[in-house]
Amino acid sequence: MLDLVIFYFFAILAVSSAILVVASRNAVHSAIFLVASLLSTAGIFLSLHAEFLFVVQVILYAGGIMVLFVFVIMLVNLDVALHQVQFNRHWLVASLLALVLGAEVAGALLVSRQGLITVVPAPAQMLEPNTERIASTLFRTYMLPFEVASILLLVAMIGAVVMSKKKV
Amino acid sequence: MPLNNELVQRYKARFGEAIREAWIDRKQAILVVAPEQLLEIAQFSRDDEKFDMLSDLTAVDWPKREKRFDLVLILYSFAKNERLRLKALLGEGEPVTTVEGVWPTANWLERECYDMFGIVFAGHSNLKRLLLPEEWQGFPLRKDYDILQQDEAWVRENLGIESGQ
Amino acid sequence: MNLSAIVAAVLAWPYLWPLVFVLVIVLVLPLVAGYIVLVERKVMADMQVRLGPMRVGPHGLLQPIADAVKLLLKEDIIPESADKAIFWGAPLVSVTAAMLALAAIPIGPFFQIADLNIGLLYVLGISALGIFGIVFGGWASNSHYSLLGALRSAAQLLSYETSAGLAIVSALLLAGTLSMRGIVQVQDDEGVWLIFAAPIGFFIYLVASIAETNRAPFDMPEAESELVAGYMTEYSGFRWALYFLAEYTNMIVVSAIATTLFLGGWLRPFAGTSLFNFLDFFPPLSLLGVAVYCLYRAPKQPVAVQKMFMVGVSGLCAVVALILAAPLLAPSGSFLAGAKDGLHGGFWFLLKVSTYIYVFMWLRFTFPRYRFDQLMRLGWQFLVPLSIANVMGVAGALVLHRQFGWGRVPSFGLSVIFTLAVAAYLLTVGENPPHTREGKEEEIAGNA
Amino acid sequence: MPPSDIRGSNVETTVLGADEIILNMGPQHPSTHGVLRVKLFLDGEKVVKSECVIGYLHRGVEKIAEHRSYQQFAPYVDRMDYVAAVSNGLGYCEAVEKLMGVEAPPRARVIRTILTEMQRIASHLFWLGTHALDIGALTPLFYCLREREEILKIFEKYCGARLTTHAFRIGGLQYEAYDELEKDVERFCQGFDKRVDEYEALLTQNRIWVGRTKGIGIISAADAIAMGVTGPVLRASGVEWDLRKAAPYAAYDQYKFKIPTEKTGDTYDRYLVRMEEMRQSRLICLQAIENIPAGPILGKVGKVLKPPPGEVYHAIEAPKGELGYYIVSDGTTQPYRVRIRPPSLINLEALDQMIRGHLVADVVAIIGTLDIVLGEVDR
Repeated sequence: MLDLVIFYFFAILAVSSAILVVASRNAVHSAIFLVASLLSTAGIFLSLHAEFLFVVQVILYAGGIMVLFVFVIMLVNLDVALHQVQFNRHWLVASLLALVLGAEVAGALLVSRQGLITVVPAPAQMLEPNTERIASTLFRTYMLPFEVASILLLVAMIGAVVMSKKKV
Repeated sequence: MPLNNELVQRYKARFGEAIREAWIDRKQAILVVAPEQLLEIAQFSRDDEKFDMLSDLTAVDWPKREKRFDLVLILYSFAKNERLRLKALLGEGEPVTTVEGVWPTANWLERECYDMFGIVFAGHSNLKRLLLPEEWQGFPLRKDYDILQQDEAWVRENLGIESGQ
Repeated sequence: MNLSAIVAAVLAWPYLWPLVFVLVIVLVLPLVAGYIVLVERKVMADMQVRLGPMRVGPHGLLQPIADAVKLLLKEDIIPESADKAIFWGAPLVSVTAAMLALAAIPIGPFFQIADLNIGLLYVLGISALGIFGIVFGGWASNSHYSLLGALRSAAQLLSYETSAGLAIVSALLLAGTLSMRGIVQVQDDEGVWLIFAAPIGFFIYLVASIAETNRAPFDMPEAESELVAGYMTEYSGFRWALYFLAEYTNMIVVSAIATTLFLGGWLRPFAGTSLFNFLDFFPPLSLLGVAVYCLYRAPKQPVAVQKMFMVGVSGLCAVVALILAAPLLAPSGSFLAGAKDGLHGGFWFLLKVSTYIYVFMWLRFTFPRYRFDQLMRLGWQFLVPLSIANVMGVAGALVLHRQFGWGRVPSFGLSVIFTLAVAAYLLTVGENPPHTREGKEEEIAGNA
Repeated sequence: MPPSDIRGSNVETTVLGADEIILNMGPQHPSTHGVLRVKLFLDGEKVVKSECVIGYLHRGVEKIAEHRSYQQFAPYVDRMDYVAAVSNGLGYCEAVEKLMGVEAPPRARVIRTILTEMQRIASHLFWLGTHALDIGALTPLFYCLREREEILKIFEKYCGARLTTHAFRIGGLQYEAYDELEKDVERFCQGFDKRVDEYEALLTQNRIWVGRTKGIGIISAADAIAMGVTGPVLRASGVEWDLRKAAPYAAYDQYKFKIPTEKTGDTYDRYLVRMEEMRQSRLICLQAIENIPAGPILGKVGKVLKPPPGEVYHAIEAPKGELGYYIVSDGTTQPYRVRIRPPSLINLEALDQMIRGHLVADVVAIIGTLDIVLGEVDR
């Protein structure tokens, strides 16, 4: 019961702030709603006993990436957006597409009602020390792809630094 | 007490008539020079006579004289540990060439002179008032400027009071 | 249902103690922050041959309360052109983030709101959210000073979080757990505080934590000779006080992290050695000392109210001393004797945290302020490489100790020497020459 | 919020193509040491050029002089460099003495020397405290003021005033030294050596202090001379020139002391020079109190001063640099013209050259290191 309440609380918060991200005119307000959305998602992770994911979500997305976002937004003059028409003439097409997508999701839910619940929740004791599990999965089972991915990220980072530098 | 030592000799040899007078007052040497040649004399003083520092540049107002201003340059030589005072007599509104190029410090000192006496320095890079507001009328250190006198119009306009006194 | 059953049910309720602790922290923390300010002013005054606050209460002991009342009664000015909602909420974000971080910190073996198995990461993540309070507050003020201060502050926080995180990693390698309680437990079992295994990690964390809390010599965001008061410029009254509270709570949080990770948390010095058991008498005796001193000073106070106040303080100290002494005097095996760890753990923990905060203050009154570019250079070009080297050194020491069976002293000594060598290299070779004027000649020529 | 104003130092401004920003520092600003206004033309956080706007404290001292008698004007000079009033008074009194052709008796000259050197220490202490405070070190200010207080107490005992002392009279001294003057000065000097060591322990080797001051605001010896810069600022650039040695006045020719110099002429060197100057001043005081000659304290000057017509320029080494008085007499009881050469004004003129290419944070440090007093700049 409590779990359900918590879930719906976070879910409604996440979805509504996600909508507000798109809908608000002020870029800084959008950023704030994005943070709220990310944090509510983190809350959902926590209610699923995925502590590590929760912390990663908070540290990386909310604490790291969003701060950089906010930095950029504050440094660049975005007042222009305040005076623009928010919904342009494509809104009809867009809403049609959204309707189609919604219908698809609803259909899938209805049709495969059984199939969706095949994922059995893991027993509570399995969930306890999941940080160690993630570590051992990453560093034992998938060591090579993990390292390759990190090297890729490093390359991208150095590339970004080099490109943003005026003179090399 | 007139002065005619080697230093004055050298100046006279170089500039002749432009060195109008030389005397010594309380053991301090004073040369009166022609204002039109002031720049050359300043250059010579710095380069050949090693008066490499301009201690001060100021003026004295003698309103009863034909040429009312004394422009006074107080020079100092580090090499010789000596001071020399150059004087140039200027009439009202008579411009004098700036010595800013010789001693950069003259920039502000000449501005102050302009500010207080209204002496115009030709060729000065930024001849604005230094201490008083730029719009101020009148030159306070002239003798005919009363000690209680102020630019009442400026005071009224900028300070919002009837009078500064 | 009778009374005892209700009591039993309440006592059995799992959220009881956490709720009590939450209440204690939320209620006591503002007071504590206020008194830290007082202590800071007193310490500053002492170092600067002055007296500090002396007017309100004996030796200014009631100053924080007067300050709080003043701040509460002050007008809450919101600038005309500010973004009102964000301006309102931003200080709350800062305070909430700082206070939430306290939830996972064990103040003694029993006094902990929640022992998360990812406790440390939680503390780091939540306290990092405090940046938003600063950035949004600075932006919402709609003032250049505030915005610049906020951006500087955020840039500084992000930069130093890197090295602080890496310093923490070195401690985590040694502890092998993310649970705050577990980390202290490891130090208890091993019989040595982690500061001795990774001293340089502790040093890096010390520097980084000062920078993270925006305190001198890294108090760039509020360098009053340049930016007035940084992101707080437009704030007044209670909202300003909230930022202040957040700042001091953050100080407590970083001190608590450092204490837990490196200084053995709630452990007594030489906790495992029975030879040093006499140290158990230190907590009650020291407080008794304070009580006696207050009593001795009481007659010298000029006003009767102050005399009574002094006696009250003395009595309070004596009562706490008695509580701390009770477990030692009670027969072993009794309930009271069992409470020893909890009571004394709290004492030792708070003592260590206070010492750490004292070091903060000491540094603040000793050093001049860094320039912003120097601060960034120190962070990225010295501390980050050094902390990476430190992690490598500690990892190497662990390999030597665990795989090759070296003793503790040689393996960790080697790692310290390695890290020190890296530090020396960074200081001598890697450091840029001091800020020089580039292109000075052309500029002057161009402007002449 | 215009984006051009809000860039950190690490952002390449030219890439963003922003224009020059003009930042107004002062006249109400905690680190301009008075009502100085500096217009900074910035490229990012870097200063491209600057312009000083001064005169907010102009009181027309030179004009007042023409309407007062020689003695009446003496207290006015105390109000120029109010941090070093004794030095101002000494310069003025000696200039008038030179104009009249009288000399102060030996006893007066020695006591003048002692008080002026104490004043130099006090002025440098005040400079050190505020300069350190500008750079963010809170504590030295209080230590410095503690010692300065001792000096001010000596002044107070001597002449009744602490700040604007008006300690000397034309022709000598107004007051006989009080009985314990030597003892007080000696007590101060004995302890002061260790105190300077203390300040140095706080700052000289401090990495942050060195980082904030070394290489900041360099002015070369040639530039300094061309700009007419004098005093500790000039000596820090490597010119060993001190009017106390170059043209001894008061009783300085009787005492041994060194002229501290440094080489690069940056903020750090100016700091070192002033610290050493305090030590040297202490030595001068110690030498002077050993043998204060007996005798009169006032030379042969009448009640009404009427210097013969003529003019004189007399300069002394004030704590800030060459403090000169150019006095023209027309033979009456009032000076015809008094021109004061204020060291602060002319040192301040070099500010523009010193801050070009530096960051805004350094401007604060450089203004502090020039040791200007706006009362003297504006007169």
